[in-house]
Amino acid sequence: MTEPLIYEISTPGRVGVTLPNVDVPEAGMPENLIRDDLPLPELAEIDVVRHFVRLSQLNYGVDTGFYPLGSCTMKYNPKVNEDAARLTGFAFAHPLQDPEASQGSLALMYFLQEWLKEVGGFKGVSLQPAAGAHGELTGILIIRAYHLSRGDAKRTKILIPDSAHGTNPASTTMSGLEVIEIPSDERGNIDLEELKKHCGPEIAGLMLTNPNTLGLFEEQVQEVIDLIHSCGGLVYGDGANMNALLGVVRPGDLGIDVLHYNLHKTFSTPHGGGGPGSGPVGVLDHLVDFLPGPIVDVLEDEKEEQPPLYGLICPEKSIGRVKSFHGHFGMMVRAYTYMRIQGKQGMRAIADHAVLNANYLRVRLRDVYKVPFDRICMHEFVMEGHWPEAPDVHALDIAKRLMDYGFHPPTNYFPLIVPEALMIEPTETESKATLDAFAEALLKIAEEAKAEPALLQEAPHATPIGRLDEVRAARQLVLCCRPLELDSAAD
Amino acid sequence: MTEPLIYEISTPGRVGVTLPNVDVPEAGMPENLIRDDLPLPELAEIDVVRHFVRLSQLNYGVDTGFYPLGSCTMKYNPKVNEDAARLTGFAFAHPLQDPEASQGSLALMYFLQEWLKEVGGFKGVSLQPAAGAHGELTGILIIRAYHLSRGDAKRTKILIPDSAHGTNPASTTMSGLEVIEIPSDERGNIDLEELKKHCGPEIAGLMLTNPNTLGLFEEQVQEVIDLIHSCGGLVYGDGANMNALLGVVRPGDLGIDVLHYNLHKTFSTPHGGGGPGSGPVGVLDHLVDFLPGPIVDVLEDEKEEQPPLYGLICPEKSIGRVKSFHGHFGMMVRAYTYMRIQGKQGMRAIADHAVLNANYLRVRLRDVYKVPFDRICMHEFVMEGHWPEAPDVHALDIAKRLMDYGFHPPTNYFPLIVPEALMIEPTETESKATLDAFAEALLKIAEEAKAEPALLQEAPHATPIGRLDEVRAARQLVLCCRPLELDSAAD
Amino acid sequence: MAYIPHTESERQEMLAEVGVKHFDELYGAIPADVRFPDLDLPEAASEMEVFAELTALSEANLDVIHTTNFLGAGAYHHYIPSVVDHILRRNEFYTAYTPYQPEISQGTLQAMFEYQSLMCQLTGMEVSNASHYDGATALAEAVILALNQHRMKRKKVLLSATIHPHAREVVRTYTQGMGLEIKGDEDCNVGPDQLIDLIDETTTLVAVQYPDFLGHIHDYTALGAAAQAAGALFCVVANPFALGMLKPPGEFGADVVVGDGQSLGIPMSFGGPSVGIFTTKEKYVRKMAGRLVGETVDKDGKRGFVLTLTPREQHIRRDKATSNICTNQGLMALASAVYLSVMGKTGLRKAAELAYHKAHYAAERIDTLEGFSLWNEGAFFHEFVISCPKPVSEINAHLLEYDILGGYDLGQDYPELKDHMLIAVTEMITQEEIEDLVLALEEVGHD
Amino acid sequence: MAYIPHTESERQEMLAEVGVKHFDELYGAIPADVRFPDLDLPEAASEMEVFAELTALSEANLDVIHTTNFLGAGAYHHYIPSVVDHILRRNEFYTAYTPYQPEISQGTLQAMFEYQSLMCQLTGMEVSNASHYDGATALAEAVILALNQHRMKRKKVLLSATIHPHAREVVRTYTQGMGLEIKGDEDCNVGPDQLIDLIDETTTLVAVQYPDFLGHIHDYTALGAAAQAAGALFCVVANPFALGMLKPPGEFGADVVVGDGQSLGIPMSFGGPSVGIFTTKEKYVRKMAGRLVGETVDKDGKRGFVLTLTPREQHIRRDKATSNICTNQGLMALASAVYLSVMGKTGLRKAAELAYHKAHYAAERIDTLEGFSLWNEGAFFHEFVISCPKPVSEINAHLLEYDILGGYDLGQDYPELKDHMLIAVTEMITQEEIEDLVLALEEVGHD
Ligand SMILES: Cc1ncc(COP(=O)(O)O)c(C=O)c1O
Ligand SMILES: Cc1ncc(COP(=O)(O)O)c(C=O)c1O
Repeated sequence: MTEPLIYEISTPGRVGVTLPNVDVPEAGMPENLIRDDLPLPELAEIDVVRHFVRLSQLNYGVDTGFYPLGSCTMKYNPKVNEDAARLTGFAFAHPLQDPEASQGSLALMYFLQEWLKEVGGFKGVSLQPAAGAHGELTGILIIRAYHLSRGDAKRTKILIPDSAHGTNPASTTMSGLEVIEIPSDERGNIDLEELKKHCGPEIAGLMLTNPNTLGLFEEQVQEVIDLIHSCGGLVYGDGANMNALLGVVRPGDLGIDVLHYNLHKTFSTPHGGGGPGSGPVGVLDHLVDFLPGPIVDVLEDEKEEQPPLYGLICPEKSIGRVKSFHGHFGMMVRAYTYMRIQGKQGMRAIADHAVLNANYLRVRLRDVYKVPFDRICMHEFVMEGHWPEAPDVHALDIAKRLMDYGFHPPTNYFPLIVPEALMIEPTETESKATLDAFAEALLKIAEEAKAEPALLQEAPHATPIGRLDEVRAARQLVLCCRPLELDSAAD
Repeated sequence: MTEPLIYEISTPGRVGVTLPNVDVPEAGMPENLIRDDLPLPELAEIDVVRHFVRLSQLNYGVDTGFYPLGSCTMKYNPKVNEDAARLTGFAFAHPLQDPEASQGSLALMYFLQEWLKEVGGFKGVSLQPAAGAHGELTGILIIRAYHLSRGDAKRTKILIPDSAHGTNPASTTMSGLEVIEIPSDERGNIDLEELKKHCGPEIAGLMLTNPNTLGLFEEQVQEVIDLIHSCGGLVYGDGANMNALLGVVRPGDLGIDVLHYNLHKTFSTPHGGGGPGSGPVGVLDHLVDFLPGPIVDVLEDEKEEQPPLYGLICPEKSIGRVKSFHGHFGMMVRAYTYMRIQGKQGMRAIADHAVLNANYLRVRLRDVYKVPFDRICMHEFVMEGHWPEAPDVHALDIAKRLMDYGFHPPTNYFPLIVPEALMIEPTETESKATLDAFAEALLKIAEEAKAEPALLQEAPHATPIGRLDEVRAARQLVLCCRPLELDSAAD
Repeated sequence: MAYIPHTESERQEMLAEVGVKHFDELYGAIPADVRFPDLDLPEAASEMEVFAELTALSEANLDVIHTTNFLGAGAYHHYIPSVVDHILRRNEFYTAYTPYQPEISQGTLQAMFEYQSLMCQLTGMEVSNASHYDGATALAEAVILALNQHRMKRKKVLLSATIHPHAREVVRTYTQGMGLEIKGDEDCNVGPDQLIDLIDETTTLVAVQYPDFLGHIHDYTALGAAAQAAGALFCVVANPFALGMLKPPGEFGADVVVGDGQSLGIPMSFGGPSVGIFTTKEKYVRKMAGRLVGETVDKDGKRGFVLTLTPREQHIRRDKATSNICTNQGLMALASAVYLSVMGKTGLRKAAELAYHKAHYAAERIDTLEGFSLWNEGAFFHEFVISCPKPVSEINAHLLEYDILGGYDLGQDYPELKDHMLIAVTEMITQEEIEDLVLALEEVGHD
Repeated sequence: MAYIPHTESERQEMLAEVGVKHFDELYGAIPADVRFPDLDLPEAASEMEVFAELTALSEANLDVIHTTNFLGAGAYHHYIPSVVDHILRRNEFYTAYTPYQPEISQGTLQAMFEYQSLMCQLTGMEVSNASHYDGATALAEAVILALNQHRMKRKKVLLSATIHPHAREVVRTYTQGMGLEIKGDEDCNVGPDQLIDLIDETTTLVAVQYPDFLGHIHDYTALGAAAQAAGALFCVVANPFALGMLKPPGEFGADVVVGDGQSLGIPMSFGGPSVGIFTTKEKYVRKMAGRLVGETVDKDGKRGFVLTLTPREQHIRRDKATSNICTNQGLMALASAVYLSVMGKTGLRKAAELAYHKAHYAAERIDTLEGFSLWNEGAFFHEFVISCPKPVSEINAHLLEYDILGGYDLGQDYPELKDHMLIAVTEMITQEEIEDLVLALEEVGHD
């Protein structure tokens, strides 16, 4: 059963909330600025609840089942995070209230900054960016500002490997710099020779995803970084894959100058069906002054019995704020809760089990699915969803068929450098039992692909709706429901 | 897909929570009193969440759709009720903490008592009973104690109409009194002549459900009550159907001596898949001293700026407590919230719309379904789920077929006095659109019954599981999973 | 009008369809003199206003989050893993009715089946019902089961004095019309051995609490055997949290185990709702009150769950039913099931052990204080009694100045225990908090 | 280890399957000298301990539930109907990723489609994206859209000074590498008419706020027409809550409407997350940044929803994308959709009117006080400026003694408005609270 649109269940005159009566004399209104119609739907509370409850049931989330979406780190979102973020003192604090009246929030942000610095090996962190891509833009702007501050205005190019996430080049363009793409070599690493060709005085920096989007740790990472540094460039780290590195290696120790974290991947804040995320940026010493402000600092040290006084400061040569207020504080609370529970011991354990799970699946599947770079991977790996014996079956078909087995499909067709890519990231929160069941399903599907390809091509069969016509959606654009013109489609 | 049992997804050694370490010296343990094995399942938090989320999706609730379960008043459960009950000061108050430190809870209980008295027309209310049946037992014990207190020891019989809910006779038996069943007349009222025959010095009282379980208001209610009173008996009101009477008539004004409310019906507290409920009991003046204690009272009156001081008292000749502590306080918070929002104006509106909705459905269906007592009903009505033209289709089949249309079935085979009963209670929170859709479905099903009876007999078709073998369940009793003997049924 | 979806035009249309002009006409059957009373209730208010009011009311209470709580006596502040409430908030669970229609109620049914299983495991018994109202009413139902088992021919019930006073009172309330002789709770010093002496061939049930109300844990094997030797049923009122480490009553040969499940993942909520546990032996299952979920298959052989043995219940058997219970504590049973699932084998034991060690440490520390002494002899679990140099209420008033919620004043229920305080220590208490309590008590001693 | 399900034996089995003996062997590719740093982080702790710590931290904050709040300036304490959070807590919504797989994401997709529809209705525009990070970044994206629309040939952006200072700053941060000329916000007294004078043929976008940062509501028809006459795009930064009663920017001919959705059912949460609204005309849809949900059908013709026009986005177009945005504010957009659905046509208007009337009452009352005067001339919505006899920080310190959270100190952003306070009054404020504020301010005046 499909669910009608909220406008289709609207009835003129129906009321969803009651509000208090006006308890002050009514003021006159500027008639020319008052709207006539307010074309919002009209529903009772019960209608709204049923509608969205039913809609939710058409969705698949981590709490419904395994969600091995590569590059997205769909780990379990601890329930206590949700409770913490909803504590009255957090959820109902005004961002502009006096810092002295906000010591709880500021202390939390301060510790989160400190912990992120510690796991990343950085000297400064700004919590302001709203998501990974936002962190990228912030980081590239920092790199740009750094060069400019040194009078080095000709550094306008950013090198980006071809395996990078699309946000990397897009962020670079937004920052006003120019993208140069670098190919990967046959082991999935950055092609060092190619890289060398480009190094020079116009290079502002390199954007490095490490582990890269093949799930592989750059084997010549030190050479790559040294190369960039030696030509005067800086290295940006795309920290989307930090889950593999916690307690294993600190990007700052590798010489990465600036990196964004994804609290909504590595630090367990929920993805929310597409956000909100949080993309703090960490930097080495020479970039601290360029961070977007405000940043939390200790204004007065702790004195016996007296806790320290926290306050907001703006770095000297800051690129400026990238967002209103202080960033996604609600996400910070969740990440803080998670890091505090995991603690020192937990960090390495997260990486270890994330890497173990990915390798376990790789090994279980590699005889049947081609794994183009088949060596020990980090937190994820990429395999090909295609066989010569089943030429009309594609990665997409496998993805859709997995739904019939009760699993969320892996990322597909990314990274672009692997044909028919299926990018699998199990995360550390999944048990062997789940991985085994998933592997069995994929092995079964591989058989089906050869024996009964239509089963895959017409998949999914067991979902609330079948394969959707994406071409039609883009051709006959219907992007919002216009309640008045609608003929009652509600049945 | 069926969900495995929690034991079937258990893995030895898996851990769901971490707990703090012991921070005190460990004490010795009495070895003979320490258990060897603790055969609980072993799961990670993620397993537990997924398991119960998936289970929940196999359920139908008011928040999923229309739930016209007669006699159960499945009205919408306002979400704010849930928030209120979870406020820290309520959810984390200890029942035995000093009343002076519990003024918030006591004030709430006090007002709830007052409001229930007001809508019921009673002089005293005890909030202690846990559910409707518990209220019945309480009420009958009060009636018994009343007679005994007057030295009237021979009143050992309770009259109960044949249309009464099964809890009425069961509660009576539990109280140590004896049940005499009274038939209904051809208009669905208590048969007055029969009643008269039984009145006498052995009668402790009558249990009256009004509106009765046919959804009809007793047309001779005053005669019935007078009759009982005149023979020295008392009248117990089963208030399960109070929803129809709010602001319309107060049972106490009719002369009903004692009545239980169902907060989980009339006052919108959720049914929770079978509880918890709350069944406060209201009484007229002469019974106030017999109520179970403790009851909240004002110990010191309000003085300028000072709120009144509330405390707990125990009525003089109390039958004794029927439950630990003060009853289901969490349910009281929800009911208070609801009554406070509805207020004076809301009460009558609830009854009006509940009655309107029932009559609307009755009128829409009566040409196709036989309504044996077809006159203006109160909040619900009973029709027959059977046609001579479709002799092999029964009420149960109609009920099951309704599931395929996305509705929860009505109560069936109750009250017992109507053959193939379908008892429909829409409640006031349902809109005309929902009622119309439901009526359409029932009319469609009536056609199907005649044209294609198997469609009904094999229904439901669209549910997670088909019709279940209840006979087998009762014959081959499997009432708990014995993890050790289980052969892995998890697939 | 809150929660009523009707628009004015729908109202008119529907009234017309029903054949009346005005709501008033729907109520012709109601005596005119009492129709449409003018209710003295507050004016209707918005959710916004009411929630603010309720927030203020709730904050007029002391709560155990903002105090250090040593009060137990039947309601305990244990840790509730966050997941529990997240599951209870699933709309499909909490807005459903009793699962009369199994095809669309498998969620509730399977969860209840799991609850039953978990309760059997925890108590060491064979069958469990799907819950009673609370521990006290479950005990009353155990008495009724025994009476029925003996066809009302045995009328003596032995209740240990160290069963929770509320539970004993509820048994008396429930059975006031049955002509029973209830004995054994005259003096809190009557131990299991003395109870044995009271058993005779008119005894229908012997009930004790474990750990008992004063914290003690006893080996009830001999008592159970003596009861059964006399043909009586043996019932243990257990704290299920303690069963995380203690020998289950099943191993004492209990015929019935009852208890209050509040300590399994349910907030105290000023006393309710909680859940009443009731487990027994298979041979009593048809005499047992309350709902039961059983396993079966659907028409395609798929496993599923249904309410079973319903003929015992009131809606079929009416006055012959084993009990009148209908609505039970479904959602709270679910809470316990989620709690036990996530705590699991090691978690529950560890939590119980934490409480045990901390309680013993606290007892030992307090016992060294001048004027205070540990009253308990023998083993106890996480509650213990201290004799105090002053009335308990005075001491508690003092403790409250330090945001400490002191123990229960036993003099209320046991005159022989005047100036004795029952202290509960759960896994939520830290050593530091124990030291704070000790310091504060020390001050009282010195006053 | 929290949230890691592996048992020791599974760990060993899996390591063996992978062909290594120990975790360390998995990291051969990592430079040995920096491998396995010893992290200086707190010890792991239990949920129980950490939640207690967080509760204490949260209570070290002042919150608007326990104070009377007149602070706005871009973040507002509005009523959030209880249903909103109940829906956000649905696990299937909040634990899902961006709906790349439509067959199992119809919940998110349809809700986003509804969000888009609601935003179009509210702002009076033709298309909406599925959200930006917040109002400030949405404005920056509007600038980029305009730049792209003019193929980077026009480089002048006019920002009214009464756009939120944070939003103006974010535009400058975003565009620092683009060589723009950003003008118009030098002085808060530059009104719409003066802005018209600044428009020329190099102007790519003209942006104003509505109601503006100082509370004013202006008719922007003439400004919009002037901008468009010069070939520039006209952008309105709107408070969507105010659009419950105010003429929608679409009626001023806006090309783009952006705004922060926090006022639509999202708690302030110390500043985030909220949701950035972005609506525009159909003709700009291919230039618009961010995700878009469109309607389509499945293979059986059943209606369904998918992400559409994805080629605009970074994962396809990479450096040619309209923006880099990937993760957006999905769940917060859902919150707004639920909020608007339950507030509905009449509810939102009524709430907006309540705020309007209360704000005007408060302004009038304060204006009568000695030393204080209402600075605004002309119409305002629910915020207004008062000139004060003392520094705003001093006044606020005084108000806090009465648990009143005073207004925003405008001197921070506008030197010309030293000792001016921006006061916000929402529907949450009662007359009584306004009187309390007036009394407290009066005292300040008399000091
Ligand atoms: C490797 C990589 N980089 C960057 C991003 C962008 O992060 P966000 O979606 O939080 O903007 C992603 C997100 O999928 C990613 O996988
Ligand atoms: C008429 C009637 N009386 C009594 C009861 C018993 O109420 P409870 O289930 O709360 O014990 C019910 C419950 O369905 C009922 O419908």
